[in-house]
Amino acid sequence: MAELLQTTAISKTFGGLAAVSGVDLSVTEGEIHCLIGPNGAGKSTLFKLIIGTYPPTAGHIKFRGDTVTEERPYQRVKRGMSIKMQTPSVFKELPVRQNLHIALQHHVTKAELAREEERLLTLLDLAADAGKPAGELSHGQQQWLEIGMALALKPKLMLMDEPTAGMSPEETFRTGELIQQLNGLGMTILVVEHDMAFVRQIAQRVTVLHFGKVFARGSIKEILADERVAEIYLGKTHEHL
Amino acid sequence: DPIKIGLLEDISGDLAVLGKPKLNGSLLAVEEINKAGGIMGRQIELIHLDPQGDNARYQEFARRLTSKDKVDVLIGGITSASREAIRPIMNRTTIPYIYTNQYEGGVCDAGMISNGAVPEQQFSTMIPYMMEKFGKKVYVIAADYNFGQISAEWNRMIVKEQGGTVVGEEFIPLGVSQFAQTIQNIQKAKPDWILTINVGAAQDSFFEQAAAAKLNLPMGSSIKIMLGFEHKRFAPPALNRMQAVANWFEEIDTPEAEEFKKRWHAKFPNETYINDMGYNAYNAIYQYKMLVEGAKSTKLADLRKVIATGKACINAPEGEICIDPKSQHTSHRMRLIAVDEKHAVKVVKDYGVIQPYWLAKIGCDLTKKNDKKQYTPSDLPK
Amino acid sequence: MLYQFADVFAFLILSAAGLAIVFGMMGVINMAHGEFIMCGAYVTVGLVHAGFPLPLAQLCGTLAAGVIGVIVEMAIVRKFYTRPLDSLLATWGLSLVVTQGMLILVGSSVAGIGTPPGSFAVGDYTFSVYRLVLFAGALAALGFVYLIFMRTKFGVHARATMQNAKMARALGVPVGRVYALSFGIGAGLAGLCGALYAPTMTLIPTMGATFIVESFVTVVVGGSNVLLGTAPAGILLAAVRTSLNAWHGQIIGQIGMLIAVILIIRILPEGISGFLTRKQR
Amino acid sequence: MLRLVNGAQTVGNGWPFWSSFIAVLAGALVYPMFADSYDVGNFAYFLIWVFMAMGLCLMWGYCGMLSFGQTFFFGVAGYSYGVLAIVLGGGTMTVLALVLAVLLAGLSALVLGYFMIWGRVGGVFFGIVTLSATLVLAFFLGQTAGPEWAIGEARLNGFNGMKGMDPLNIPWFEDETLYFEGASLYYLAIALIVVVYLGLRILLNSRFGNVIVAIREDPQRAELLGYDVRKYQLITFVVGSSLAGLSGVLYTSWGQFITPGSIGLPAAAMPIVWVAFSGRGDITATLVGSFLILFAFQTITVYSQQAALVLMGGMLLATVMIAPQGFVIGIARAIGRLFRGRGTGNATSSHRGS
Amino acid sequence: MSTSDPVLAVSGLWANYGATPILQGVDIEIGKGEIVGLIGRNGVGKTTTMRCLIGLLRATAGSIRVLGQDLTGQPADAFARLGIGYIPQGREVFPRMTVAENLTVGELIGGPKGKKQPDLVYQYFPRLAERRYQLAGTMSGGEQQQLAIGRALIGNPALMLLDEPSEGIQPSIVQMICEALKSIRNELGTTILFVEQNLDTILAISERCYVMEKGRITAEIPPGGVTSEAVRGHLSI
Ligand SMILES: Nc1ncnc2c1ncn2[C@@H]1O[C@H](COP(=O)(O)OP(=O)(O)OP(=O)(O)O)[C@@H](O)[C@H]1O
Ligand SMILES: Nc1ncnc2c1ncn2[C@@H]1O[C@H](COP(=O)(O)OP(=O)(O)OP(=O)(O)O)[C@@H](O)[C@H]1O
Ligand SMILES: [Mg+2]
Ligand SMILES: [Mg+2]
Repeated sequence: MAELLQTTAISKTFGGLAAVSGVDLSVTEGEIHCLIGPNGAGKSTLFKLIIGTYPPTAGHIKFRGDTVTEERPYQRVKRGMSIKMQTPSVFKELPVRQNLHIALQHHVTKAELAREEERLLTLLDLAADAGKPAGELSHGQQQWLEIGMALALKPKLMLMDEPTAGMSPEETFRTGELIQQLNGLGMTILVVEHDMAFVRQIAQRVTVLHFGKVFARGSIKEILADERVAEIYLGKTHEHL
Repeated sequence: DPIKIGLLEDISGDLAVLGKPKLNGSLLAVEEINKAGGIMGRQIELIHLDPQGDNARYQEFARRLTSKDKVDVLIGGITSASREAIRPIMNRTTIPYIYTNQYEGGVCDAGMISNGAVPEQQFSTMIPYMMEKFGKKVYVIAADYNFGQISAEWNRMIVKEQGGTVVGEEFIPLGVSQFAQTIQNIQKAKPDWILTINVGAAQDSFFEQAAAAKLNLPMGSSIKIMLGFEHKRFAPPALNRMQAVANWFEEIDTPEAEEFKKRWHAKFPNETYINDMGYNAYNAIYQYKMLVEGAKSTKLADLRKVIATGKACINAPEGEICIDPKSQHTSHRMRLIAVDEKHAVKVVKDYGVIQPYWLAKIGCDLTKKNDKKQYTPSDLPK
Repeated sequence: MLYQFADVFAFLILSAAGLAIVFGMMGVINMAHGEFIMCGAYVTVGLVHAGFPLPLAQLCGTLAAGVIGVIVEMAIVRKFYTRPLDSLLATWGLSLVVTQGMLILVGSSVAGIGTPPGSFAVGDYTFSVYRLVLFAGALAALGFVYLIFMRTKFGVHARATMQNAKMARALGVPVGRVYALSFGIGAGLAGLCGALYAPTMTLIPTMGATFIVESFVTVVVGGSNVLLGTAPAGILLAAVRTSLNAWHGQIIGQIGMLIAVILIIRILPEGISGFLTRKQR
Repeated sequence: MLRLVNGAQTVGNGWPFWSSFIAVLAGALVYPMFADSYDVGNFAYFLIWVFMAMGLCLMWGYCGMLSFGQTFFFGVAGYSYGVLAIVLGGGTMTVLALVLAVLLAGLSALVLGYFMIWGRVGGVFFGIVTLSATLVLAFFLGQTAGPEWAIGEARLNGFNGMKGMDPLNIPWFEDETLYFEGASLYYLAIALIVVVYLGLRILLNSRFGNVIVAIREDPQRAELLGYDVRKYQLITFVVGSSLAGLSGVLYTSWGQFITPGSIGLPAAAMPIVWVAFSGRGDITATLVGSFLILFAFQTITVYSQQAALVLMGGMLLATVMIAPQGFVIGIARAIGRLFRGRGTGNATSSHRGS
Repeated sequence: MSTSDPVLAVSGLWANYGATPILQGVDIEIGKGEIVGLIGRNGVGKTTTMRCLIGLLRATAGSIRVLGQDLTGQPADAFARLGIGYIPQGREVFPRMTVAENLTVGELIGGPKGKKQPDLVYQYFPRLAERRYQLAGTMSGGEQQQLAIGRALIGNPALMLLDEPSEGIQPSIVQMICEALKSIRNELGTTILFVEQNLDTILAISERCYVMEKGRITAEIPPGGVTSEAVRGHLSI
């Protein structure tokens, strides 16, 4: 299968701190790829490099065969990327429905807009709060809304930074199912998560980041069995999962 | 029915310092005239609006007074800009407009009567005196707008005629209050005296700062002392060695002036100083009265017939003043005053009556043609 | 030249110091900043006329502005921390009321008190000693702000409050008092500016307006971290202005300074402190 | 049509609003028949300023760019109109002067906007840069008193201001000329207001409007939804600033006079005051509010002498403290609560109905 | 486990944002040294409850007693000075202040006389000691969470309120935090109320749980009953 996304020796330093250094990551079209690693390993920074909110210190990024390193975020989004950020960033003063509307109006025809909106609202379980300013949603609801906005773009590649943070086990599971369903429809998904149950549920491939570098790669089984990963990241109690 | 006088004077904002005495002068004159039976038996109704120093408001209110209140005459305006804002509006009416400030001169407009002093009355007297007394090298600090720039032009012209040199000219933006650099520049240029035509409260800080830096040069001005009464506002000796030529200043002590001052202070006991703007504003209403009574009409055309006789004169506190038919500006008795280190003011020289001759000399003749323009020494009629 | 630079620097810093706290740190767009300056100046002059020695009168002027600042904070500004743009309107309204109120109550102008004597000569030039006092005052104000906000617990609490008032409160910071005091300090510094400049300037109710552009410009060019940015901003702008003043007079100095502001912000979109912190890391 | 002008971005949708809109418009159209000609002219004068306020509302209220530069473009267009009207010889050419002057304002907004937005100047920095540019223009024009500062016959004339341009006019029946003054200016202003107001509503309730509101809330998020934020910001800036230019032309034509005083500091702050005071969140509020506040300020100034500024200041202070969303929206909400009406003043419930 | 004098006693608590009521009569009682979980689906009002308990949101009805003192209607700083440490959802560290300065602010908890324990914080969270002079805003999510806990811990609070402490934290640190919380309780007798979604965390430390639904406490899982099945049972639907 084709490489959808490929970073080559991508690096980002903040002053003296190398948040991401020389990461080669490739995401194959159609897969669900999980990125895990300790806090501060550089996962979110890597996401921001991929989507373009940070310019890289070195290295380059290819998306669907084209080099996009120099492109601005909106251009990458137009090429088919979409991101859900770690801390929910929704349009706080705008109603929930309008938040979705703004994401949808890109490519959905006027006639379908309303229907699409309703569909997403139901999917996100936000129909009752559709008229509320997004800033008045609870934390978890804002997470959902942001996922919805990212989905509304119908991306080729979906970047999700901790999508299940603040969700109950039940909802986490549902999110997993949703992701698999989207994947089934052809969407490639790159997820950062700390919830191992969730990662086990969805991951087809896993990359572990540590101190800004790739620390390990492999299937979820291999990673969970890797003692080095357990030491830096998983801790001990996870064996029972 | 009363005669309506529209008055536009700033009593708010930056220029309130000047506008307040102008309002007072008008109020005093109206009160006196009304007590004495009005103009041709008609009482005066003074309608004053406060444009707050805003040119757009000047325009709004000039329109309001002329078309809503239907005043018979419009008086007022402080800065040249406010005068220029008013003039186009007045030009489309047949209502006379009286401008009551000393100014940079040159307005040749049949709709406007000016009763303040103009450069030929102030600069042509003061500058030669200064050059003779203190020396031929002059440094100019002037506010950076039309008044300052045109006044500086006058200075250049007169200094050249007298064989002197302008060793430095500095234009200061309005609102600037810091002068350390200027003071240093002056010291570098080594002038014999300084022409100070800086304007506004902020720029007046120059005097204090120059005194603190021991600049101690003679100064000449067309607007200091009689207008902004800086000698009363600043602690001595900031205004030491300042000279100015004026038609009015409060220290003038002729019997008529004393009489006038007594009436003024009786009505406005809290005012620090009667400045020449307030004084001119007072005269303006008497001049208007004289014109109306001479014409037996309030129409501009009729009033101008009176002016055309060349005998449109009143006895003002300074002496007799007359309106010149060609330029519609007013003749004045000019005196040169000097300030000492205790800020006492004394008259150094009396020039007698000086006509506003310059406009006529360069070809403005309102009895023949209405130019509606403002001329300057470098911008003469074609 | 150095003297001129010090002079312009003092003017920029003194007029900006109070605003650096009120606007730069607290986020209140204080259009009444000039009126606090005016307040300091009037109190100083009034007390000198009443027979106080100048330094004491200046101290009182500073304190008076500070106290009024605290009152204004509690009565008005307090409501606007969550909507800083409205603070612009409120303080502008306040400024109108105060300037015009002063005009009506106190009259259009107050007699000056004269600059403390003393001058020194360098070559052909004579300078007023008092200008050096102003420069020292500017340095002292900078030092004071830095010490208060970086080296005291109050400073830490104040900065915490300004970054996230709710959270600070939840950790036990008496947010109301901290706000009032910080605003008071800002107003007091504005008062200090007025008090120091009072002897050298004409006092009119609208005198605050001559400071306002300079102060906002200096604070903004300094950037979001005012403790870091204000001094270099003052230095930079003073250098530009002084050299242009000397080169071609005050108009060019003024226009040039504003153009410099535009260019600096264009090159350093987060202001000088943004640039410095980025460098640091 | 109604579908275009209605939407989430504007308060006042549905028939109660539109019928009162029609009623107010009709009232405005017949007003000159009953009123003193001075009052008509005076109202026209207030309307002149409203464009500038609506432009700022678009930029600030909807797109989050607080521009202190409305009077910059006001001045650019005002002076351009003056120069062009004189140089082109007045008469009917004034219409061309109007068009060119507004275009020039738009062009200068394009340049300044490009310079700022592409330089990532945002937030307060945006305000200070626009303010600085405005003051530079005012200072510059202030020192053009000398005769050397002239373009053709047109003298800039420094601080005292530029004069002598013809007012706007068009040929009228039988070789007559219709000068836009008094009542005719009033009708021209009303017509332009209606066009601009409806145009802005359409713009705001379109895709474009949704995007700029999103940019106001969170430009980064908007960019991550695939919108070229800078382009949208630039367009908004150009449109908003051109409206200031339109005000500038009309003002210059009204008084046949313009001075740097209309550009410099107190003037530059005024549009911000009008918009903030009326409620920057909504274009209708700005339209109504600016008109009312101009009217109120003038009336106060006429009738209360020295206390005027105190009263105005007190009024501003009181309003922001009592009605944080601006007085128009505050009052509208209060009325809405009174009637418990469904249509007016409730953006969310009637959101994209029909 | 329950003592006669509860550290926290909430009864009949009602609260709303604007007009919509969110909390509709919440009752909670926690004794000294208990570790109690508050669980429930998204948007049921868990965070709202916590905000009431620290005084950031004023209850419209009901009472809150802490350590025997009635704090209903008091501002948040009064709650904090009485010894409540709050770790909010989303961490809310002061971004443009250093780690050390953030901790300084936390010293206000427990009032001026309360014991301060910076060394203990650095001992529990060595990463904070390493990054003492970094600006808090530039730290990673997990680091910020540690800071938020440390900031509350430093004032030796009698009661800690944690809103989703495990969110965004790597598994090993979640375990570490759980252990830290337990040992804090064991060594200092601190009472802990926490909101949590992460099953492992709930199971790891809570001794009993309140279950919340639509602004009410609808069930309570008693001590000993906190099992995976019980929690799952309450959270689905
Ligand atoms: N803007 C910034 N300036 C300075 N340092 C930064 C900045 N952003 C991130 N860092 C540092 O870079 C490192 C990586 O941060 P990043 O947010 O990418 O971590 P992460 O892997 O997403 O962690 P977490 O799982 O906690 O979210 C951290 O040590 C962080 O402190
Ligand atoms: N600031 C606010 N204004 C208005 N409504 C709000 C506000 N914050 C929360 N709400 C509403 O209150 C309800 C409860 O919110 P709360 O944050 O307490 O939920 P929660 O249980 O903590 O959820 P989560 O697990 O998602 O964090 C939600 O329906 C939410 O929409
Ligand atoms: Mg992260
Ligand atoms: Mg919550």
